[in-house]
Amino acid sequence: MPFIPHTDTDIARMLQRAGISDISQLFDEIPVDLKIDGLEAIGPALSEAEIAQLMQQRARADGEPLCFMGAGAYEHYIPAAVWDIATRGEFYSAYTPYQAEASQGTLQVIYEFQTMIASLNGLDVSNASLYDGATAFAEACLMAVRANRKSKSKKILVSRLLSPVFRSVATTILQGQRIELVELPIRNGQTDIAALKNFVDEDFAAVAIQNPSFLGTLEDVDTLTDWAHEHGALVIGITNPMSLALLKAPGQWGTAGADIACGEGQPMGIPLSSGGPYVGYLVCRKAIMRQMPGRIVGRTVDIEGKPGFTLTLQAREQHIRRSKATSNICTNQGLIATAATIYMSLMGAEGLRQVAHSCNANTHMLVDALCALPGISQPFDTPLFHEGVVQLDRPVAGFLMELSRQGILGGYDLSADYPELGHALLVCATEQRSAADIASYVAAAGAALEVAV
Amino acid sequence: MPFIPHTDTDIARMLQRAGISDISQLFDEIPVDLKIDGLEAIGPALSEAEIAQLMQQRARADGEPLCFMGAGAYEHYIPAAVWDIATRGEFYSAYTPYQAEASQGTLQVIYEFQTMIASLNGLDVSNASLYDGATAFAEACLMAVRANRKSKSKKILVSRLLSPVFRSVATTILQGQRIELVELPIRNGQTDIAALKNFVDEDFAAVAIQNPSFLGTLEDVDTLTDWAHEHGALVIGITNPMSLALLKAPGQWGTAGADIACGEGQPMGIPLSSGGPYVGYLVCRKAIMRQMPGRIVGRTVDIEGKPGFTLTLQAREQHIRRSKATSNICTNQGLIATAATIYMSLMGAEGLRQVAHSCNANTHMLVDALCALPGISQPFDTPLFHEGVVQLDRPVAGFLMELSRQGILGGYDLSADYPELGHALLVCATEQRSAADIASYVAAAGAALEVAV
Amino acid sequence: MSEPLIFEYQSVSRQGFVARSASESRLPADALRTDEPVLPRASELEVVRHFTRLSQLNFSIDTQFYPLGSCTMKYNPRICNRLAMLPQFLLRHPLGGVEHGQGYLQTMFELQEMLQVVTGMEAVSLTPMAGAQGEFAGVAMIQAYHAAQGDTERTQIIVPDAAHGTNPATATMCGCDVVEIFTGVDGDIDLEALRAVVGPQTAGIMLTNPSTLGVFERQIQEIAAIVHEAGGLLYYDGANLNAILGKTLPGDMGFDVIHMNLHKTFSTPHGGGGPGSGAVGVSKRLKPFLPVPFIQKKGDLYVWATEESCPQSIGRLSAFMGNSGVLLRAYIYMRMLGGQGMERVSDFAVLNANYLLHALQEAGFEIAFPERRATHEFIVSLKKEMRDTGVNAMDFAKALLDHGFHAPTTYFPTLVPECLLIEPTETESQHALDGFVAAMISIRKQAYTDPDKVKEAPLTLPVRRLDDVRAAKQPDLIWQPAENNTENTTAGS
Amino acid sequence: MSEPLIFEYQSVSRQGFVARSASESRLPADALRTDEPVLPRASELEVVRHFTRLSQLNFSIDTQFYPLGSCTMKYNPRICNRLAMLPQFLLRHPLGGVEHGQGYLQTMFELQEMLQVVTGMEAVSLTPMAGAQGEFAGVAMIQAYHAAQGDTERTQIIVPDAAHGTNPATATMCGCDVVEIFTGVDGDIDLEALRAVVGPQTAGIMLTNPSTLGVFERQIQEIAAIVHEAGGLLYYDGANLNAILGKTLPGDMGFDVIHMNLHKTFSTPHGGGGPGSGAVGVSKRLKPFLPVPFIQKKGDLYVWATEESCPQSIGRLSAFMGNSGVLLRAYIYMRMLGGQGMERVSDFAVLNANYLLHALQEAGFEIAFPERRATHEFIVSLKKEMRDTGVNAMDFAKALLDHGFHAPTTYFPTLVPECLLIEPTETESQHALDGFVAAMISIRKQAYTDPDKVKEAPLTLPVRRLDDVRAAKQPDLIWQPAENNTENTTAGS
Ligand SMILES: Cc1ncc(COP(=O)(O)O)c(C=O)c1O
Ligand SMILES: Cc1ncc(COP(=O)(O)O)c(C=O)c1O
Repeated sequence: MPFIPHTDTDIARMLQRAGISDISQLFDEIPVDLKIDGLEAIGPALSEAEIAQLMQQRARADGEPLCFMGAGAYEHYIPAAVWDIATRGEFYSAYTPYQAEASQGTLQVIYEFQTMIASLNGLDVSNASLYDGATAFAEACLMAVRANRKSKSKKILVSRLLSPVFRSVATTILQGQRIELVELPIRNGQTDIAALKNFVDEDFAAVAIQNPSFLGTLEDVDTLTDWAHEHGALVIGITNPMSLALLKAPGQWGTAGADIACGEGQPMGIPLSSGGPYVGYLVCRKAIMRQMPGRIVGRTVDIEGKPGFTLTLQAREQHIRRSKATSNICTNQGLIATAATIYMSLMGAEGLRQVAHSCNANTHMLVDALCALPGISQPFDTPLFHEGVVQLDRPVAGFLMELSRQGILGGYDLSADYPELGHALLVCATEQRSAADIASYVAAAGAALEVAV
Repeated sequence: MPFIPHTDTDIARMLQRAGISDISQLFDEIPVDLKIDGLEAIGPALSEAEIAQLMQQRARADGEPLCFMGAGAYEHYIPAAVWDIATRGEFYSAYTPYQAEASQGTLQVIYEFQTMIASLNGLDVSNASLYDGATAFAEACLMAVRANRKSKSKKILVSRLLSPVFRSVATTILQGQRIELVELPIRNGQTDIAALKNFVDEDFAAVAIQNPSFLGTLEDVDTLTDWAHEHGALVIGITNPMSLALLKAPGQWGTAGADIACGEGQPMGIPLSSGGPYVGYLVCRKAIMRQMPGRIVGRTVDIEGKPGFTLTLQAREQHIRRSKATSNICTNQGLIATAATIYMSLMGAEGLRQVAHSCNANTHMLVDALCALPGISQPFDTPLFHEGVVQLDRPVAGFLMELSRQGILGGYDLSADYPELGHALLVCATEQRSAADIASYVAAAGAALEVAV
Repeated sequence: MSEPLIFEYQSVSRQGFVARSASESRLPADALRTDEPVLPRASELEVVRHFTRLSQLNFSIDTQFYPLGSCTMKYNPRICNRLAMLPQFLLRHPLGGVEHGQGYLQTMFELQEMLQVVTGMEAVSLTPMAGAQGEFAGVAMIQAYHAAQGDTERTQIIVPDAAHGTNPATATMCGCDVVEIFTGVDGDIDLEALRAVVGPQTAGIMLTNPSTLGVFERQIQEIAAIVHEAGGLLYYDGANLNAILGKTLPGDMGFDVIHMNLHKTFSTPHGGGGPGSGAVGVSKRLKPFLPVPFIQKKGDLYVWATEESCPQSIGRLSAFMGNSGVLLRAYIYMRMLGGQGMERVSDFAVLNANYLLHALQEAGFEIAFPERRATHEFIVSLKKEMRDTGVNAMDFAKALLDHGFHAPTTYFPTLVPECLLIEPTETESQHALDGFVAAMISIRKQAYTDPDKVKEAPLTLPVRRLDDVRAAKQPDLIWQPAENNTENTTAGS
Repeated sequence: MSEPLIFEYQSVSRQGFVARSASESRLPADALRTDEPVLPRASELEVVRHFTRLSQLNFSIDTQFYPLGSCTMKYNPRICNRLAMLPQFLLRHPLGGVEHGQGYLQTMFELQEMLQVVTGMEAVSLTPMAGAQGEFAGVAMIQAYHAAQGDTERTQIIVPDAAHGTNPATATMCGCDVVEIFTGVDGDIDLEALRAVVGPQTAGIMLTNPSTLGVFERQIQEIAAIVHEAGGLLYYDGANLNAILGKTLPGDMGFDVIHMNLHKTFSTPHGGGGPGSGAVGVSKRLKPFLPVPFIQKKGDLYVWATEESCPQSIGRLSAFMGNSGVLLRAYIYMRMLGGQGMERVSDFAVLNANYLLHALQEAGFEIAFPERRATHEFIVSLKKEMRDTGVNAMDFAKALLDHGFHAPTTYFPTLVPECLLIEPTETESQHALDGFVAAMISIRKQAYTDPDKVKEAPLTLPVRRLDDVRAAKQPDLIWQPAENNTENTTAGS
């Protein structure tokens, strides 16, 4: 058995000291009729060599298709240093930094994470991470309801262009507290500003805007932000940190800026890995920080006046406030935040800009080339950031299946979430896709379209 | 440019301080006609993402054949912890531990390495590593010539069953000092004990015996050792550390034991990686340790009496003794010794025994199954350790090529090194080869043999 | 040793990692940001050095004994990380479709099945991303169940005083009211108190068994009967599964829903605060409500179960399917243990706890529930030491750091004064436990001879005790550039 | 912090990693060992913890500035390690044949070609496993060349006094006699002295340029002429290539053979003592003697050149082809630099050295060759400080450790008294250099005010100064069990 250090001599000595003769006695407080006979159904132990062989087989079965899928998770290049360092035992196998003096490494990293994420979003305060972008949005809604002093509303006005899964997760999480998401319609690939007039008489705790939108389009964030503030609602900005290397930060939206921003930190050095672990972030203005859920690290001094870091503002948290906490979150995504911090440190502002530019250029190249094929067109020409929608002359599913046979992951089929867009497909080419990769896609797409519908 | 931190401001400040206006001035002592115009032929820089892609391509081009090749390098399972820890920056990016106080980590590891290697070989003292097994053998010969007080001979009597490349490397290295290897013939897969009588009147500095031999057979080490000692020669044992989990250690050979042992440490957690970096080891009796080449770590105390580790007996080394040193070796295989130490620590004696047993059983299974095929036979039935010779009814090269087409690395063709063995092939199945792997080999071999010669 | 902030470096950050030329942007000018975000300007070496040095400032399992009660800080096998990071796993897009994921999906399916076996539940969903989210899923399922029965008055969740903070917080987050009940002197729940609070308003009860007091709730069958009779359901907080693996099943105890902290029992790393996994298991009646997605087998193919096939599901809890990488690590670990290995986990987790309890008791420390068997953890109370010397549990905790041990959990559960909740786990040797006992004895000795010295601890760590009051009163939560650091923006070329 | 020896643990070592059942052994009983080798009995956690803790006791590039002269301790990019450890590279058997190695062989072939370009030599063999082995190959080739000419009297190798110890040691190992010549006051070689020693007995001269004095040998062309005219050949010790990459070529200077320390200039890790690579390059006339194997291209195929195709080769230097993994790392690094990146390496290595020299000089430290340009390294002499205060170069070195800097090389080259040979490398920032200067100033200040305190350094490291005399006089080179530790041999089951 691989992980238990006890020798027979140890066991004998320990049993004696514990005053018993047999390990099974240690379980004698379990009622007899609840005892079981072991876990044979789990099967025999595998050696390290055997499990390695098994997992390598499984991994190979998954293949390595050429990925043109974005839709909320992006294949960016991750420098080797990021995970080499993040998986060092001292980061990897530490617990939450409750004993600050023995956790200055993790605490300082998180303080640096908070700084970078807050600054990218142009706001004052960040927490130490939430589970993922979707739950961060749900927490942002809860926080907005708590924080909005002008409104008692439990409604959030949300653009239909906010990621469908973000809306779905928020619905799950908000239902207990009867908070409701009200949908703002779309038009021409953007949130329909004209439709705002239908909501002037309703009271909202917040208006939530994703920029770039789920479809990759840029929103009129200034108008939406100002409208919300005029109507007593807070503004929640949902962002992609990679885009913030180039785009205006939520803190700069409209006249006053958004109040809360959140998003998925995956693009910052986190592998796709089937959807997680990723890292959600939540940032806000200082005025409402005591409504923030989750852990927060602060800088302070020790008894000798030396700077140091510690978990702070814990009176918001479950382990202190229990049923009155701002959230039930406890374990967060510390290690992923650590990796993201290392990634952002390696890239710097200029590095992120280069990647963002390159992704953007690649996606434009792809969209342009696809739309040059007969049977593919562009449904709208709203400016986009690194994802784009194309429209097919046939159902998307079959087309994608055809590409998949050629080892290409062709993008996200929008027809279930946005039937109003017809046979619409969301494509994305990050900096990892070369011109040759894009050409392969276009060639495969051309071939797929030649098959009769 | 990826690895240079200087900003333009830094550069300006630094040039100013160095009293020059331009970096090129720093090279003004190089005669003008020696200056070159850069290194355009090297080509442009690749980004990390690009080099990653390139090397992945190259790696894939090499394939992953099923390996039944031993012949001095063995595919054993390496627990993940070994290289995870060995490549930690503090081990990976440290220099030779010249500043002992700032290198206790490396020094203690090496002390532990010395202990394990010396003990496996049943001798008193080990050095901190040599380049590889072959050069360790060459150094062992040099050392034996220096250490043998009874003999002034510059001849070493070496079994023809010692690895051909070990003999070839030693020949290269010993030629300058005119030390000569004299060959002991073989018989029935073992060193021919009867042939010793032809050498009774010759003077030898040492007799060198590899056990298990290059052909995997076990030698009569006791008789050979005693014969050597009776004739005033030292005994050099060449070992495979994995075999020493089971086999008698050189220190126990014959009546008095070998004087020096050396070998290739690769089986101790070091990947095959095209032949290196591996780790040579050299161990000896205490009486002759001052003839040892290479670094040695010793335990001592600091000025407060606390135990600590330091490089010691440095008066043997090139940086102190220059032209009178025991060897020119400086950089050794420190990191590989570190990995080997971690491997041996994880396995323990029992773990090594299990692996050794398993390899042995697998090779027997393979040899037996192959010899059951028509056209394959066993040239001798000398007991073997984890490698074995089979004889074909046709040239080995064509047979191996056939297997290679089926993704099998079928073993080492002995016909060039040992023409006297006919169409002989050396095969090896380590613990990494399953029964199914072995069956694939046998099936492929059967098919290959059906092709007419 | 201390390390400047990464922002204090002023070098050219690593450039040129994106060699593919980026053509001119088509982004409209008014969409662009005009300020420079506060990101580091450090070379690759500075980044590597900075974070390597920071890592060395941490205690961790890989460097110290870490007996943090309720946290199950056991060895995280390196192979689990290695295999979970195989390139195909890392590169798999979450929306990649089942044709590019049979290896992954089969693994997840088998993990669901193994978790059913170890808990005795009917079905498992892996999607919750930590224990607290598993709790959320559980309470939401309990609510959905009552709602499906048309039973709309059940708004109360009963929670023992010893419960982990996430339990009451979760109930509130779900919109329930929390009703607290107290623990009896023997560490078991007071059945009378329970009977007094159950009723038609009872949605359910949240229990940990063994409880966070480190004892097994012996009357669990009676509790189940009381709650079920009242129409409520039972939630099992599975943080403490390490104590009962292969010994007993929450399903048999009568629980309707359970979450498991895979990052505890199944040894995925805690990463300085996460990620975790709070997979949930349910009894038959809650099966329709399981959060999506989970994995089903259709013929030879592993496929997703989603909202479409599970119309009564409480819905999604994460954008994709939770912390897949954590789930892979748990799967690998479980396969390496096998069934017998799992039994040995609880054998030795419990043996270590009981041995340590006895060793500390012999050394004169007060044990909170001396008449009970310890499970995988137990509580020491330093009430007497505090009264005699003024040295409290916090001081002991800090002094332990100076002895090279991470401190146990302090002041939780709150019902035991000056408590240390100690969980050694099965992967520690007797030698490590003996070292801990020796440190405790030595600290107590110093408490009686030189209490002020103990109150000064830690002395050997990167910082001394930190001013938490100042941290909260003058929050300094992000670094701000002292002045405008634009001087160095251009790179040496 | 200190850490027991791994042998002092007494646990069950990790078992069960070889689940495949081993059938009964067919080994004859008298071949078996009867004693138990002294190997650790530690659990996997104990092993991980032990070596992780040990690693933390080291200084390294990844954690400290490490200006060790003549060692070129620059940043080792993590990606080089990652890619060199791709599974196919690790699994490739050295005898695997060219059909299972085209990727690897192409890479090695291109590395040979790149090394030809950067040195200006005609051909390269990658097989030597470190600088010293490259030197061996070089001198052996020089001998083979003379022998092939029938010129059997050339037994002398000329070596300057500033040479690295491996140079004279190598010459001896090759069976040559070493003739030492002295350095002139300006750091260049004394040409008259050279002329005086060359003759028909001269096999060759071994030079480093820039020399280990940190200055460029300006008369290299005259030296080449003198030696060549005398019938000798010139050997270039390429340890200092970092100073001249893209600026000048050893081939143009007139060298016949060169070794390169890829583990210095090309940034493969030094691993606490190795592995390295001492690839050798040769001029046309030495080409036939290159050590085998090396790689040739035949049509589209990359193949080995071996003894068969190179009958005049000096032979093999390693069982296979040297330290392939190191070579892969060097190749990756070189491709990431590209031609321009290589020029920048020497630009900034030399800029850093000259800046540091001037900063230390301004601070009042004595520079060994103040009239000369520093190359990538330079020498400070602490003669004055030693005379005034008794604090010597060794004391400065130890005190630097307390300031968080690795010490420069001390007492080498031996011709400068109380010297520090300082090589900052190009990957360090101005900030790091300034920190080093500040530390030097502060140590000197303490030397003048409280010299005994400096002599006590280091105070903050895991150990204080060690008793080297005792280490050598009472050698304790392996651990021995105090008594028979058989008590714990059986595993808990
Ligand atoms: C008893 C108990 N319940 C629940 C939790 C919450 O789990 P998580 O931190 O994964 O959200 C914890 C862990 O801290 C716990 O110990
Ligand atoms: C100038 C010089 N020559 C030769 C060597 C020897 O190289 P290696 O240590 O790789 O054998 C070194 C390195 O120590 C050196 O600095």
